[in-house]
Amino acid sequence: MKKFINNPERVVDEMLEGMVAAHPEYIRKLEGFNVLARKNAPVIGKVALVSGGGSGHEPAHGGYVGKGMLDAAVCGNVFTSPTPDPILEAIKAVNGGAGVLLIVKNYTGDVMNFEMARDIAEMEGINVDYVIVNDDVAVENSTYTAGRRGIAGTVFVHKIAGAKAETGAGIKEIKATALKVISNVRSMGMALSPCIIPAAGKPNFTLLESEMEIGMGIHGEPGTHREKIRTADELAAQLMDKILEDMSLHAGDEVAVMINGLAATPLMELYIINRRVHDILKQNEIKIYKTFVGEFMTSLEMAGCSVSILKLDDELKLLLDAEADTPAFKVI
Amino acid sequence: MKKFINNPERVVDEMLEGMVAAHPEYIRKLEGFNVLARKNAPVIGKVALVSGGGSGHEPAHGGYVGKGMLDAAVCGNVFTSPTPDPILEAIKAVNGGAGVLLIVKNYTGDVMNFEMARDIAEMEGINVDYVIVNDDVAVENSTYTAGRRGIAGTVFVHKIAGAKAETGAGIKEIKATALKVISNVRSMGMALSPCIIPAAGKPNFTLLESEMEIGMGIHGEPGTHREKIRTADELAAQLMDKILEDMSLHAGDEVAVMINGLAATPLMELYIINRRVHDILKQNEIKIYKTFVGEFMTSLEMAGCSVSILKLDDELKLLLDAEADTPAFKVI
Amino acid sequence: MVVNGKKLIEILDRIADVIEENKLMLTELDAAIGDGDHGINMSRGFHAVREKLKDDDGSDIGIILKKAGMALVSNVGGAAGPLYGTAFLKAGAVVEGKQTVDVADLENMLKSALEGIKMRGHAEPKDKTMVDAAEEALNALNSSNAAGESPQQAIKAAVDAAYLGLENTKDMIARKGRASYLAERSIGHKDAGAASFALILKTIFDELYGQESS
Amino acid sequence: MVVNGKKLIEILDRIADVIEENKLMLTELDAAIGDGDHGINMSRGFHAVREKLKDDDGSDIGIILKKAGMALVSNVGGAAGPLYGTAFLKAGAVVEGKQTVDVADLENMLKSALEGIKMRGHAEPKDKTMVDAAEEALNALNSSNAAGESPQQAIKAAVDAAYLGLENTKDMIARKGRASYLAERSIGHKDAGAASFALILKTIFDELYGQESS
Ligand SMILES: Nc1ncnc2c1ncn2[C@@H]1O[C@H](COP(=O)(O)OP(=O)(O)O)[C@@H](O)[C@H]1O
Ligand SMILES: Nc1ncnc2c1ncn2[C@@H]1O[C@H](COP(=O)(O)OP(=O)(O)O)[C@@H](O)[C@H]1O
Ligand SMILES: [Mg+2]
Ligand SMILES: [Mg+2]
Ligand SMILES: [Mg+2]
Ligand SMILES: [Mg+2]
Repeated sequence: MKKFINNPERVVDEMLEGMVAAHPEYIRKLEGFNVLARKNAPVIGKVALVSGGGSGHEPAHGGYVGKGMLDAAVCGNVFTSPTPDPILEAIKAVNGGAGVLLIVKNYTGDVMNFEMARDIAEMEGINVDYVIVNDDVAVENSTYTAGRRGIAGTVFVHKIAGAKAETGAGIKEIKATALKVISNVRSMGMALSPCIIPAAGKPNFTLLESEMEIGMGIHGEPGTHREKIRTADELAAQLMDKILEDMSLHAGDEVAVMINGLAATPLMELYIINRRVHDILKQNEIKIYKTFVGEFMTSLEMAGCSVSILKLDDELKLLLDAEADTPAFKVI
Repeated sequence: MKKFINNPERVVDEMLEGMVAAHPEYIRKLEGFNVLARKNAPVIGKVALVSGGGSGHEPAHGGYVGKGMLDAAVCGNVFTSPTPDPILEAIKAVNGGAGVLLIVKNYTGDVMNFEMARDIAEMEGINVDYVIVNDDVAVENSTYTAGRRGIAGTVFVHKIAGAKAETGAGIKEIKATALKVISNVRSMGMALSPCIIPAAGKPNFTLLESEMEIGMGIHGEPGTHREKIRTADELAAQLMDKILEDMSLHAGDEVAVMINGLAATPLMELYIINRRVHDILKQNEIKIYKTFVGEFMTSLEMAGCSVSILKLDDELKLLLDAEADTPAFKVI
Repeated sequence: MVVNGKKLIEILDRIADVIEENKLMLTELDAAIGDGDHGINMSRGFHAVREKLKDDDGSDIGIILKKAGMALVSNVGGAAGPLYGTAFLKAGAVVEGKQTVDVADLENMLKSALEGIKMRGHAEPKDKTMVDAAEEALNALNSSNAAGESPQQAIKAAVDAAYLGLENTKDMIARKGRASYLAERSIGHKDAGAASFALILKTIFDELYGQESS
Repeated sequence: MVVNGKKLIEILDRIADVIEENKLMLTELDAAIGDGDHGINMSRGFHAVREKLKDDDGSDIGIILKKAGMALVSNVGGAAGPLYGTAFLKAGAVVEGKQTVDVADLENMLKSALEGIKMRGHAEPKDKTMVDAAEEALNALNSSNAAGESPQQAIKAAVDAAYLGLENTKDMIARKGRASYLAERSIGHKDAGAASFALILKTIFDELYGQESS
């Protein structure tokens, strides 16, 4: 296992120390908990947004704490949902009296732990609500399963709900906006290589030099199936097919695009993917309002990418364009 | 070779198409040349900054084109300096009448090609000057060699000279500021894995699971020597030793820190490195004014990192804090 | 079979060791169709349980199990944390105030624990989760107790049934938890949570009756 | 030996093929102590030369070499582009207006090319660059011409000397170009630019006198 680490058991703690050291103008760490909170939290009168989940997805979620996005990020162990305790602590630390909205990615563990924390917080008299992001079209949605996963599309929820909260909107309105983003965003990913959980010390699966894993999540879990590797254009088309199949997009609709690198994939390759994604959208007469290319929701050192498409309306465009100032996501 | 590409010979062209598609609000491509120019270039009356070099270092340099940084980036083939033709074209496209300053990383090829372009541009009556960045302390500096390489510290030159140009300063002043940055910045890098030039199809060297390459450049070229891998803390100390040995830093001095990922290394690990770098600086009673952690000057899909330390004075602090709005580097 | 608080703490202590010894196995099961952290999570959790019970005087079985449940909720994380945590909390609730428990109590505790797991995770038998081990174990314990077999026989039956439940998960398509993302591809792999469940039950038996007789 | 413009264009054409055939070898030499693109760069450059000379009428050797030099400058990039480009431009400058060149011209051209390379790259012999092949070749050509040997003998001597120069780079410490970053570690590897230089010279000989006689 070749990593810049000291102790596999302490990677999250040490990472958070390094993050706080790097960005003291944005974030602080709650004493005794792996929670990054906005430096100036609680913002009195503003609804606070809390997200988080397992670590290993950096810059998600700590990198999105700041003006116009999150008020706190709860950082679990690598790929493991945080327990209710730090979530509760985060809720208490950022509640400015107007309530707290939790943004949770749809994984059994995340949902259960955030729900438990919400239950306790409500018993303590804090107004807490939550939304569950499930943008990953790789996984069949069904009430008989755990449902779709939340992946990179979550960052759009952070950005847009965060901008909404900044306008002084109430928790109900912000939740409605967040739910609108969730119902309008679809993502799909794939990987060229696995990743190594530091405490495990070896990869969860292996791929041949000629293979790729389609429908890859962001936890090193296998995807929906394996295929022979193909060209960037074919791959982009494959991901887009699955996304467009699941979205009701019509000629003239406007979208935001996110090409997300899982970590090891160079920006060069993400731009090559983006090129084809744009072509496909243009062929479908979809207007591209804004594009984000980079690493937004990673999976340790995995090579791979995901594409997210968010259908926009006037409200979402306005909120997407609103100023955001966080360590990892800035809109001027 | 597992990459999201279509044709190894066309990666740079396709990447640039993808970049322009992603960031039309910032950049445009010069017809027939692999040059990305500021959308609104030439900015009349402002000294224009042009940088560039081989591709494969994304977001450098195209990602730094925009307000407060570069006016154009010239994109050579992967790890190969661009020829004088596109450099000349870039100079002509962004010259707003106040002259053009070239920011060149110290590689034989880059220096020769930028010099040739400058010579031709001057013959055509454009006021062109240049600075050469050589921040890499891994390589012994000597007048009998090609000298030190330019690596991630170059991004500080882009940021600060870019901010200076934005103030309306003349080319001489901007050059003086750029030279001050160059004389105050030192970097050192290392790698855990090699990278694959698309057209070559295989790595330039191999490393055992237990080995790392110290003093790694950003072109897949071997470093100064090979060692057994160590902990993140030991590595950070090793890089910092070499950097501090070469800088005259005293207690109370202020610095900016850049922890740069070469591409495959996750942000988590960069923050773990940052943690130790901060500790070392604090032990030396050096004040840390600002820290940048991320991928600024990459090397295709290489796993590794570099640390850059920039000694600041009041002018440099002011310019570092000035607004920058580019696809890959934003200061609000 | 009568277990007092001190013995229960010893058993929980031993579970921490057994989970630690089987950390790799559990993690590998999870790696095949999940994210490969189950052993790591469980080991962290049961070490916290041990820590939490270090100074417990053993006077109240209910309190011991509640403390264990809280320690699991607060330290395991992921899916297993709330599930095992709830299971221990619920098991504790039905023996509140008791200084000792017998095999009838054990049946109640297991029943309540399983209800807690189902309530929290909404999983049913055949969803390829820890429920498949727990359900089989409870049924076997129930039948054996009803048939008037000895506590040793009853608990042995529960352990064997849990392992059968675990084996059965191999042929199932996962419908809950991370493995559900794999759909058909989850077939052929045993469920990690069912494995940890069977292991915990087996450790209880081994602590009560010795490993030889198992 | 008398070469006219048409023959020169044929030679340059053949160089493009030979570089293409040896692309991997040149790239591997560069990979060992540089960045592994020399073969790729040179191949791109000489294909551009071929393209540029496609419609040339062959009337002026100087113009042909200038065109080739410009094509190299504009298409090779890296260090080799300005260096080989300047070499061809300088070689062309000394035969401006000539319809044919002989072995004396060749000596002048090589001398001027080498001066151009040194002027542009500031390298000296023993810096482990293409200069080491060029310098040996020029000296050999010069001696052989001075001794009144035949053009074939003289050019053969130059080719052999270039390869000797190439061999010699193996034991040198690089002091210019990327390989210089490796310092002592560059010992034991031949220089890629010296290899392409020797290869180009050998191709000229082979085109003039046939491969058998070489
Ligand atoms: N909804 C559920 N109901 C019951 N058990 C579940 C459910 N979801 C997951 N599990 C169990 O949890 C185990 C996985 O636990 P663990 O790996 O620790 O958490 P995570 O899946 O969050 O990484 C699975 O093997 C399964 O037995
Ligand atoms: N300063 C110099 N003078 C002469 N030749 C040089 C110099 N620097 C590099 N070279 C030659 O250029 C070759 C490398 O060319 P190439 O790989 O195409 O460019 P780059 O080094 O920019 O990747 C070296 O093998 C060496 O022969
Ligand atoms: Mg997990
Ligand atoms: Mg090169
Ligand atoms: Mg798991
Ligand atoms: Mg090279």
